[in-house]
Amino acid sequence: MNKVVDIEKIKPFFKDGMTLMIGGFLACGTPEKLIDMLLELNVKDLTIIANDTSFPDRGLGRLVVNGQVKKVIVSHIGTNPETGRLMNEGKLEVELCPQGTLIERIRAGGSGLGGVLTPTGVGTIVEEGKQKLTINGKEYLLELPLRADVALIKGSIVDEFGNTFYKGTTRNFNPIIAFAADTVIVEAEEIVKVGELRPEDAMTPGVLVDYIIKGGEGFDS
Amino acid sequence: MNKVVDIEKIKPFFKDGMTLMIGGFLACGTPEKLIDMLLELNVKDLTIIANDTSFPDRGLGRLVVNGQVKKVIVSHIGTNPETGRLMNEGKLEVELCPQGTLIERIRAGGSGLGGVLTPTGVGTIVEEGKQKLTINGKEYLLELPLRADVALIKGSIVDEFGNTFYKGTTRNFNPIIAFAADTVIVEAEEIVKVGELRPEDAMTPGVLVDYIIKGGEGFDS
Amino acid sequence: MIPNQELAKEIIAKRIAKELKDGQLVNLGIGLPTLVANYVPEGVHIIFQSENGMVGMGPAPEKGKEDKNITNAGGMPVTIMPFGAFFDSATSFALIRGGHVDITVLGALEVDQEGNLANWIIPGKMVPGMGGAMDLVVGARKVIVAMQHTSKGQPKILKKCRLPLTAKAEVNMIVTELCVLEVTDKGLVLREIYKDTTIDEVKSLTEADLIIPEDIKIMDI
Amino acid sequence: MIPNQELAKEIIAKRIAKELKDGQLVNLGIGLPTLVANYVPEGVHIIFQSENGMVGMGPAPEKGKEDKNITNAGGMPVTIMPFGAFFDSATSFALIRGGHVDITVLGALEVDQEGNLANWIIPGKMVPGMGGAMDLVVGARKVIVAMQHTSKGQPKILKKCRLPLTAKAEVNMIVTELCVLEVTDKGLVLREIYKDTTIDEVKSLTEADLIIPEDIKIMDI
Repeated sequence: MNKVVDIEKIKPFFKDGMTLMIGGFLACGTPEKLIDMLLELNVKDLTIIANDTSFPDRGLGRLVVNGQVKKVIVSHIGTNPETGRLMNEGKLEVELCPQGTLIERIRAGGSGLGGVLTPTGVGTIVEEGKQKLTINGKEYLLELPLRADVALIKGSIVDEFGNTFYKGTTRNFNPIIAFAADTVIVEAEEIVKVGELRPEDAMTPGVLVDYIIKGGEGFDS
Repeated sequence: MNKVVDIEKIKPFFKDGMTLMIGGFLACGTPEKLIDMLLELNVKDLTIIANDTSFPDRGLGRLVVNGQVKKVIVSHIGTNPETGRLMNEGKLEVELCPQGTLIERIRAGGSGLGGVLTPTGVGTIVEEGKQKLTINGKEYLLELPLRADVALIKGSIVDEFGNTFYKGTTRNFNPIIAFAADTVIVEAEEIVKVGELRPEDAMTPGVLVDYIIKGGEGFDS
Repeated sequence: MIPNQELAKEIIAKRIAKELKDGQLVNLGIGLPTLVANYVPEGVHIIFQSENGMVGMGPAPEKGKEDKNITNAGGMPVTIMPFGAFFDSATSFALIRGGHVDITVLGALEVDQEGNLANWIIPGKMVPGMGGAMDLVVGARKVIVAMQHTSKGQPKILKKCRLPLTAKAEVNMIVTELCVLEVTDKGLVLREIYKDTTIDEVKSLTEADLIIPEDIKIMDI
Repeated sequence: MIPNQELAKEIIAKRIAKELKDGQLVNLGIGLPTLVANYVPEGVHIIFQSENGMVGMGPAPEKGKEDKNITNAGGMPVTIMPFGAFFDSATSFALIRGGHVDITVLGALEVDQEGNLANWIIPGKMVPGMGGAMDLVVGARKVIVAMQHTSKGQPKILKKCRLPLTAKAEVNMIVTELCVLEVTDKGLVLREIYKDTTIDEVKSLTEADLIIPEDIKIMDI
C-alpha cells in the first residue's frame, strides 16, 4: 500500500474545466510543486476552492496570473491584485465566502451533511439567494456543501500509506479538503515509512489519500 | 496560568438538575475519578449527554445505577441493563440519537452553528418532530445544537495550561464536548509542564479548559 | 436449513469476506459481522474502521497485552495496524457519513425487499439504541446485511419491515447461510444458494418476493 | 484632531490594550489592531488567536529565525508561545463562531450608531473579501472597532453605514484617537475623550448621533 508515485503518474488526472480544492493559507501549507505542475500542464477553466488567492508569485495565485482559472470560491483576494483585475475585467468569477462558512461548507461536502446553519453573514449581502431559518429566535443562513474533483494537499510528514502530519499553521484547510474530493493528492515535504508516525499524528488518515508525491521543503527552499 | 486544582476546588460547581457532557465510548476515555466525585456528591436529576451509558460498574453508567440521572441523550444504552430498566419504569428519560448525529449536534453547539442537515434517520422514527429539508433532491433532517453546563473530559497527557493529548481511542467525544460547555474540567492521566507537549499535540487547546484534576491511570489501575 | 449455528455463521462470514476488495475501508458491526475479518482472502488487504475512532484496526491483542487506550466499538481491547490512525468521533462519522467507508456489514432483526433495514429496537422489549448503525447504513457505499436466514424458524426477510427502521432503502446485499440476495430497483434477486439447500427451501423460508434469475450460482465459500 | 497618524494609532492601540483582561483569548485584525499587542499592561497575560490556526501566537521572530511553517493570518512569520496550540481552519472557526474568543479588534471603513460594521468591500473599487472578519464579528463575545476617527476629514462613524455590511449590530465599542464610544440599545454613548480634544470637536467629526453622559472621562492611555 505504498502510494508514493512519480509526478508523471498523476498528470493525466488534470483536465480543463475541473474543480480543485487546494490547501494553504496565504501560501503557507500550499503544495507548490503541484502548482508548478498545473502551470506546466496549463489546464484551463479551472474552478478553485481555497482560502484565498495568495500572491501573484506564490501559491495558487500563480494559476490566476497564468489565466488558468475560470472561477474561485475563496474568502479573500486582497493579497493578489491580479485576481481583482481579472474579476473587474469579467475574466474571472469570484465567489467570496466568509472563511468560517467556507471551511464548514467544505467540511459538510466531505462528511455527507446537506448543509449547516450559520449566523455569519446574516444582515449582509452574503445572505443573498440563501435560505434563512430561525432557530430559537435567532436567524441563520443555510450554507450548502462544496466538493471537488481533486484535492491538492501539502503535508509536512507523510508516511507511504498517506497518513499526514502538518507542522504549525500549514494545517489550515488541508485536512478538511482531504474529505471533500474524489481524488486526493498529497505533496509531502518528508516521506517516512509506514509505522514511523504515531497513529495519533495522522491528522489526515491515509485511507483518504490516493497519491503521494515528493515535494520540496517549502517555497523558499 | 496553572489550572491544576485539587478536586475539592471543583465540587461546588455541581448542582442538582444540571446538564453534563461526559467523554468516553463504553468507558474508554471516561474520567472515572470525576464520576467517583459525582457519586460522592450525590447530585441528582442530572441530564447527561454522552455516547452511551457504558456499564453498570464502569464509566458514567454508575451514575445511572445510583439514581442520579433524570435524562440521558445518548446513542446506545444496550450495555447497561439498568438504563433500560429505569427507562421502562418511567424513572429515566432516554433520548436516543444516532451517533454521528449526536456528535454533530454537540459540535454545532460548541461552534456557534444553528444546526446541521443530515441524511441519517430519514425515513425512520428519528425524524419525528424534526424539520425536513430537501437539498438537490435529497432529503435531510435538521438536527439542532446541544450544549451543557459542564463538560467532563479524560485526557492522557495534559499540560498545566490544559492542552490535552488523547491516546488511542480515548479521544472519541472528548475534544468535541470541550467546545460545548460553559465550564470544562479535564481529568488528566498524566500532567506535564507547559512546553512539554508540541503545539500540534494539543488536540484540545488549553484555552478551552477551566480546571485540571489529576486522575488515575484508567479504571483498572 | 443449516441447524448448526456455528456452521451457519461461518458460511455467512466466509461468503461476505469474498466481497471485500483489496484496499477497501470496511466497518464490521458487532457480533456475527466481526467474524468476517477471520476469512479475508490471502493477498487482500482490508482496512477496518471502528466508529469509536480508528482506521486500521487490527486483531484482538494477546492475553496480557491489552492496551486500555485501544478499544473497538464494542468496548473490547483491540490493536492498531502500523498504517492506522486514531481520531475523534466527529472525524469518524465524517468518514462514515461522507461516503469514505466502502462497505459496512451489519446484522439485522428484519430486512425487506425494498432494502429497508431494522436492527436497533424492538419496542417495549429491547431498546439498545442505534449507536452508529444509522449513519453507517446511510453513509457506506455498500451495505451488506449478515444474518441467519430465520429467527426460530420465522422469516426475517420480509415484504415490508414491521419493526422501526434503521434506514430506508439503503441495503445492497443480504447474505444468510442459505443464500445471497441482491437488492435491486425491481426487488430482491436470488444470486446464490448454499450447496445444501434448494431454491424452494429458500423461498419457503423467505416472506419477501424473490426474483429468480436463470443463472443462480452455488455460494462460493 | 490628531494630525500625526503615528500618534493617532498609538493612542488607539494603547487605549484598547487596557480593555484586555488577564487570561482572555483575543483576535487582533491585520494593520492597526495588531499594534494593540505592543501595549498589553504588565502582568496581564493575553492569549492571541490567529484564525489561520493557532492560539498562543507570540511576537514576530528575530530576523533569520523565521519558521516558514508558522505564519499569522496576514501570511507573515510569527512565533508560538509554549502554551499555544495549532489546529485546522474548521477548529479555528469553531473557536471563533462558538463564542470562545473573548475580544476581537478590527479596523473599519464605516461603523454606525446601531453597531453595524462595514470593513470588507468598497464596491467597484476595493474588493479584498471578508476573510474571517464576518465570523469574528458575529462570534467574538466583544467586538472592538479600532480606527482613526475620520478618513481624509470625512466622518466614518455614521448614522447608518452606506457600504455593504460585515455584520449587523455586532459592534460593542469604538475606539478612535479622539474618543471611546460604547454601542448601547439606545445608541452611541460617548464614554471618554482624548485629553487634547473637546466634546464639540468629537461631535463635529462624527455623523452619528452621540449620547453625552455627565461623567465623560479623559481617555486613560
